[in-house]
Amino acid sequence: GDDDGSSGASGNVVVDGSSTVFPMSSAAQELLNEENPDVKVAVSEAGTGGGFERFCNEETDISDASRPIEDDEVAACEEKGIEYTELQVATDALTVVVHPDLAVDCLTTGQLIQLWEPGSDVTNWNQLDPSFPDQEVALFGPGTDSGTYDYMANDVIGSEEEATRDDYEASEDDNVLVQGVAGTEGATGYFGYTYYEENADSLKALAIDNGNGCIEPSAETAQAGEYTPLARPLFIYVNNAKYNDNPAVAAYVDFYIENLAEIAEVGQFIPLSDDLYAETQSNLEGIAS
Amino acid sequence: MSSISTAAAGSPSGTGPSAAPNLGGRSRPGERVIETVLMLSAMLSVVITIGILIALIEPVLHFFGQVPFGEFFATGGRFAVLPLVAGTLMVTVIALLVAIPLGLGAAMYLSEYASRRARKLLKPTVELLAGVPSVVYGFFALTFVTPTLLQGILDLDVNFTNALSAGLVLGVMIIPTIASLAEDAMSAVPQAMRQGSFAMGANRMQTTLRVVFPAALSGIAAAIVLGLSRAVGETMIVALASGAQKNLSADPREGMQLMTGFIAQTAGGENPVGSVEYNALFAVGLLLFVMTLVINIVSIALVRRYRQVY
Amino acid sequence: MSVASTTAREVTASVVATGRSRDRTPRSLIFLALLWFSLFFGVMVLVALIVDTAIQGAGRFDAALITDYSSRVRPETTGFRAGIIGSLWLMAFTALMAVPLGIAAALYLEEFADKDRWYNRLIELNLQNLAAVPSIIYGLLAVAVMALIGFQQTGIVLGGAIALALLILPVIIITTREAVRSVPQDIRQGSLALGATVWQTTWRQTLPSAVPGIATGTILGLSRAIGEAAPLIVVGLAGSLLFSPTGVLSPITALPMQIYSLTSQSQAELREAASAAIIVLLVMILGLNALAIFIRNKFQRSW
Amino acid sequence: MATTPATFSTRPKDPQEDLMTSVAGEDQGTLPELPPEPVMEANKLNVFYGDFHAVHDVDLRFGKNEITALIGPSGCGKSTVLRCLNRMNDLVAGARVEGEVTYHGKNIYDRGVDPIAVRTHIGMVFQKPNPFPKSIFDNIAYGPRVTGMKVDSMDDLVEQALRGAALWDEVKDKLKQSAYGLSGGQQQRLCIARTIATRPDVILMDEPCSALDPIATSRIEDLMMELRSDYTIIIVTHNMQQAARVSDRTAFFTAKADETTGNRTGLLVEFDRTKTLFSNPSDRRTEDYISGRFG
Amino acid sequence: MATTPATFSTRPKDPQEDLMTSVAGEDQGTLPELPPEPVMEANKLNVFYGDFHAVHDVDLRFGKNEITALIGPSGCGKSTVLRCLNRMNDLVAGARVEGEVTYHGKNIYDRGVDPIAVRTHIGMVFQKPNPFPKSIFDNIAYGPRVTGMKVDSMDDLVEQALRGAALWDEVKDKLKQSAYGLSGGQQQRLCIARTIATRPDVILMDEPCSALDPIATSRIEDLMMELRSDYTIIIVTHNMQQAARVSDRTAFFTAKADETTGNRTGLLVEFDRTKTLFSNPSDRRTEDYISGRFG
Ligand SMILES: Nc1ncnc2c1ncn2[C@@H]1O[C@H](COP(=O)(O)OP(=O)(O)OP(=O)(O)O)[C@@H](O)[C@H]1O
Ligand SMILES: Nc1ncnc2c1ncn2[C@@H]1O[C@H](COP(=O)(O)OP(=O)(O)OP(=O)(O)O)[C@@H](O)[C@H]1O
Ligand SMILES: [Mg+2]
Ligand SMILES: [Mg+2]
Ligand SMILES: O=P([O-])([O-])[O-]
Repeated sequence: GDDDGSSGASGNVVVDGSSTVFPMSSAAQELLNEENPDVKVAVSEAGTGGGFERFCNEETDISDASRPIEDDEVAACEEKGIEYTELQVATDALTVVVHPDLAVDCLTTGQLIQLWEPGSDVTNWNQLDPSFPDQEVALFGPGTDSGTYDYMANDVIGSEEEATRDDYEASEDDNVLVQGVAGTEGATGYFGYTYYEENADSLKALAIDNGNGCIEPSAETAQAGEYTPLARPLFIYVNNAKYNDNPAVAAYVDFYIENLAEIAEVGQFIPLSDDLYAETQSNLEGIAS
Repeated sequence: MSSISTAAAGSPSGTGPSAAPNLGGRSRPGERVIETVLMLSAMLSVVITIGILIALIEPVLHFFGQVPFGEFFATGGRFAVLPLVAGTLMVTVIALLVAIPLGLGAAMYLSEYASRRARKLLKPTVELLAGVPSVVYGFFALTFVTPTLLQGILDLDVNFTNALSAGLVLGVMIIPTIASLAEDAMSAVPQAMRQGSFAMGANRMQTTLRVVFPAALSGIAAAIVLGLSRAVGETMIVALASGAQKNLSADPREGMQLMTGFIAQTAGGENPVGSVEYNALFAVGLLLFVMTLVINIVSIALVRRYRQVY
Repeated sequence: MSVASTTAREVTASVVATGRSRDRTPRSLIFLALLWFSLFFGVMVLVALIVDTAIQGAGRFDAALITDYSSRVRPETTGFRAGIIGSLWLMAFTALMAVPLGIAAALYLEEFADKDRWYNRLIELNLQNLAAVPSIIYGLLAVAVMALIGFQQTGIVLGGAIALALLILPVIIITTREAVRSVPQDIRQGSLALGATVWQTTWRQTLPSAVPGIATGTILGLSRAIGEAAPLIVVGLAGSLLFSPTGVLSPITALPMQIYSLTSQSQAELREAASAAIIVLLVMILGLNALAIFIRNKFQRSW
Repeated sequence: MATTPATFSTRPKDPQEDLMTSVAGEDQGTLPELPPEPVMEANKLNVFYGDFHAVHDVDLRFGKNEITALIGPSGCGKSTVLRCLNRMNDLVAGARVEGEVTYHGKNIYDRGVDPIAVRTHIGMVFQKPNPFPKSIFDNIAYGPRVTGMKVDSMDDLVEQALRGAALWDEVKDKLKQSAYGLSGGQQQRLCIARTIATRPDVILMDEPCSALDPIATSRIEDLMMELRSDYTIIIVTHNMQQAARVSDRTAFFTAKADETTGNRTGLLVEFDRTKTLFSNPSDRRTEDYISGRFG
Repeated sequence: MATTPATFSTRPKDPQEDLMTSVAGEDQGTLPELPPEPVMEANKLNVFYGDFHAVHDVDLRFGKNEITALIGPSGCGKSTVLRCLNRMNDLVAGARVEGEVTYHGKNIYDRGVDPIAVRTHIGMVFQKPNPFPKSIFDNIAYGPRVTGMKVDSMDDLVEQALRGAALWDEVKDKLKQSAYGLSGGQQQRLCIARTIATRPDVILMDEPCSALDPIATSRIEDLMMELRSDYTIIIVTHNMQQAARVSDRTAFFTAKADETTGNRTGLLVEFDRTKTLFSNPSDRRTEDYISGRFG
């Protein structure tokens, strides 16, 4: 990352991928545009999978991702001879929320798994803990094909089927889940931290006890690595050759990483801890060589 | 009288050809070219279909290489399609129950009752409904139909996402397609037909129902099939309002995912391109294609059979 | 002759002046009421929808909404300039591709094709079927078409217009065919008997008479296209752009994509802007419909 | 043609008079000058299409059980007048009727009069055949069904009506087939059958035979003569022989061009007993017209 | 009606013969038995609509500068035969033509013959008026325009054609108005004018006068007589007087019902010089038909 490399550049940059990361990449686009309108950035949101498809087909310069690249995709990129670099840009804290009137404040990781694992028979809160109220559970969650669902299934529950239970009300739109949980007694659901933050007055976030006591979701706890296992990383993938050949791409990526904290804030994600930021910066320097 | 003879004198007299004129030979290259161009345009639709099939079949073969048929045509499981099919049928039937009577009613009013000026104003207003983006309808279903109408006014015990509200709103969305095209078909019925009916002492209702309606049946059927097709192929409303979870149920008050909802979710989602999960999209897409094909074959046969030519 | 037995009715003056119209029998009145309801149901829903949306977007009916590009830094003044201009570009190119092709195909099928040939029946079946293909599939197809004609970059004006044109082509063909079919046979015969060719007859008689129907079909198709987001996402159209297109190969975005994207955001300001943008989209559709009304009224005939 | 009016007047009138005596002539001699018991009357009838004054001040009386013919050159407003008699002009956009038309003494343009009831009593056959796109059977059964006529056997009624219109033999084996498979002439006879089937009181016919061959025409004419004993018939025709053969009274219309605008407004020239009108027209225009026929 | 054929035969034939001598009779005496120089011929013409055999084995010769009338009862296939003569039947779905129709010796159903070229030489006027939804002027100008006729002044051509169809005076001030505002009769005359405007060689007319009043009819008949010196005219008519007045030759068709199926197939009964056919028909069916006219 050279500070002066970005100012005079011009050209086109094409970004596609995760809709989760989209707010950040478009915030980067906007902030860069204020400084250098000659770098023309187009940011799309076809989803992490769709983004990698175009990325490995050389249609895009940068791919946003809410999960690390998978083996199939690695193979596809290799086939085209595309070399890329993974840069973590922020952290998202999946937040488990309940109806504000529900007298539950904290779940252990085990209880969370018991509630959501495939085939779970939990239908009443007091089945999780006799001290919990005698209240029917209403479950809300993202559809099976979102990054959030996959993270819950694979990284939290770690189930063999790579799935959660399936008798819940699903929506692709987190605002719908917010409304569902806020409007149904005994309801619970999970989604990105920012959706909780924006609706904190109508929802209650649960603290999660991963063996070290109940930890509330927050920027601090997530950055500090305390809010486990629900904090997940967000990435951008940069095509090395495009970075080196197209000054506009370099300008955009450099600007992105340089202003990462501000961009994460505008995109409403949790900025990286200093350690992770340093790692991202060094990865960026690796591209140029 | 004199005017006629003048006319005749000044008229083409003598220009009537006497020898055999050339009837053949006159090549009309323009005509041929135009016909060919028009034909190619018509063929384009076939090319599109072939393109779609090619695009679908390769991933589908991959899919069935990894997932057995039985697991696809099952009622439960990760790759089960039957819950999606059931959801699609349920929502489509609800939509048609809303749209056919309301659409045809509106068409009859516009074509047979409304004054010229009223029609000029009302028809475009109804057509405007077709232009409302389906995302908007989806939110309307979620934020108005389910909580206010179904749970509130009608006091139904429906889930937050449910097939009923998706079907109702979908029905509203296709009303204009049916109304507008059916109205066109009914206004095209010759005036002489109505006059004949009125002269027999029929009133407007009888004329509408017994003469105009059957005479326009072919156009009306086309309108309904087009509406049906749009309902089956609609994505956003159902993805939002009907939920994103497979659920094999006969209860429209529950949420259930539809084939198009599944396709949209998978296409926009997380799964790596080429994975089994991603290829399931194409398998569902192909099945949807086959289903609509069957609907259309049947409907065309019916239209052909009952069409009244005038 | 047997008719002698069909005797006339006994008539007095009172028979016609009963004071009760047969257009006002209970049944007729119920029927009329049902028709009214059918018509105004749709209109009522539309009004409810617009009012509901307008209320949600009430805070954002300002100039910035249409003159500014989108912004996350200042979500309360974010604008849809790129989407509005993009949608206008897309409509123009979509219409340019789909309307002539659609009319040409419809004219072939109605005026030239021998309807009993299996391949023409196949085309007919195929068309109706295409209308049912989910719009997202057309996105996938447009990507394939773009690759086929050699364009690496898919998120551009051309790619989006191809997707939308493919999507509305069947609608245009089907409605145009109905319009063409309703032109009376007498007119065609009169023209052909004067030595006009089939094409001359089509161009000078059938087509002008069918203009109102064709306009309806085209507008219905374009109204649908202008609200579509799903296929455009697949084609890779940008969700966020801070510049306007300059040609068919420029990157582009579309209003419904921006709306769809913003409605699922967490910030209330962005969702409010999305609601206001929906009204903008509806106004654009209204403009299209006004055009259709104009065309229809200018050319409407009865025979 | 320039020579023909002269030729005409020298020609013997016999065949025509022969016809009258043999067919319509039975009570022609005793026919009063005006219908004494008019079923329908038009008084100061004026019709406008938008700004265009199509028919001016027409007074007519249609006698019970009589056949009245309306004749005159094309565009003189015969069809327009006829359409006023059962309020079919209500359905023509822009048409406006002034003056009155009475039916059994009641002005059918009064408030409170149901045009539909008017039309069930005053049937109409049109100039261009307009069968419904239904089967032949259903075309006939339509009227009785919509007017709620009590019918013992619809089959019998359909057969009677078709026989009446001289169509039965040609269609008896294809009653269930579409009426559109018939030739123009057959279609028109079907329309006549359809009107007969509803048993109206008055039947209006707008050139009902213009698409029929002579045999069918003469059957229809016979039919009219038979129907006359029960019905009142008003017929527009271009065929003066037909008018002479079948009608008791004839009204002759013509169109007069407005000098400034050139608009041609229709007016009634002469209305009299058919015999008188044809043999001894009192108006010069009538005579010219009648003699012009045999140009 | 049962009594009428008898009545007829006792009636004097004079008026009819009178007509023939005065109008078409000029060369009737010298007319050869068959047209010596046929412009068109139909040989073993058979027409089918799907399975239905509409016309059976028709042989006809149409003489140059002659007017040939096709007469016969409704549904006997007159219109069908006429439509074969300029290949208009090509446009009827399911219609199939067998046999040959020659035009100046050339079979118009041969491969290599362009039906459009056929129709530019053989014009047609239809039974129901079918003006285009255009202005009156454009209706007339349409034919010359589409066939690429070289025209010095379209205005003059339109005026000539309208005068020829006896319509000029009525429409000269509204040439730019829609043809749909005209009355039925005016519309039909417009269609005739439209055909004349393209200056065809042969003109087919399918009951062109069935919607016209006597004055217009007789103008059209005069016009036909005048056109005859340059054109060949073939006319379908129900009006036997018209056939007698205008035509040189007459073909009488009738329909014969198949005993098993009841299908009525049209066939040619008699084809002769008009005078001979009317005064001395050689076939019983012709005589019955002609006499039935005056039933
Ligand atoms: N719907 C209409 N709108 C405007 N003008 C009309 C309409 N119908 C008829 N006219 C005009 O009114 C006049 C009388 O027409 P009408 O049809 O009554 O004449 P007609 O005597 O029946 O003629 P024809 O013998 O040709 O049928 C004509 O000049 C005609 O152009
Ligand atoms: N398009 C068609 N399809 C099927 N049958 C037809 C068609 N046109 C005519 N016919 C049938 O062919 C026969 C001959 O019809 P055509 O119209 O030639 O008779 P026409 O002698 O002209 O009768 P009219 O004097 O009533 O006009 C009739 O029985 C008719 O029903
Ligand atoms: Mg008339
Ligand atoms: Mg005919
Ligand atoms: O769009 P996502 O891949 O982050 O679900």
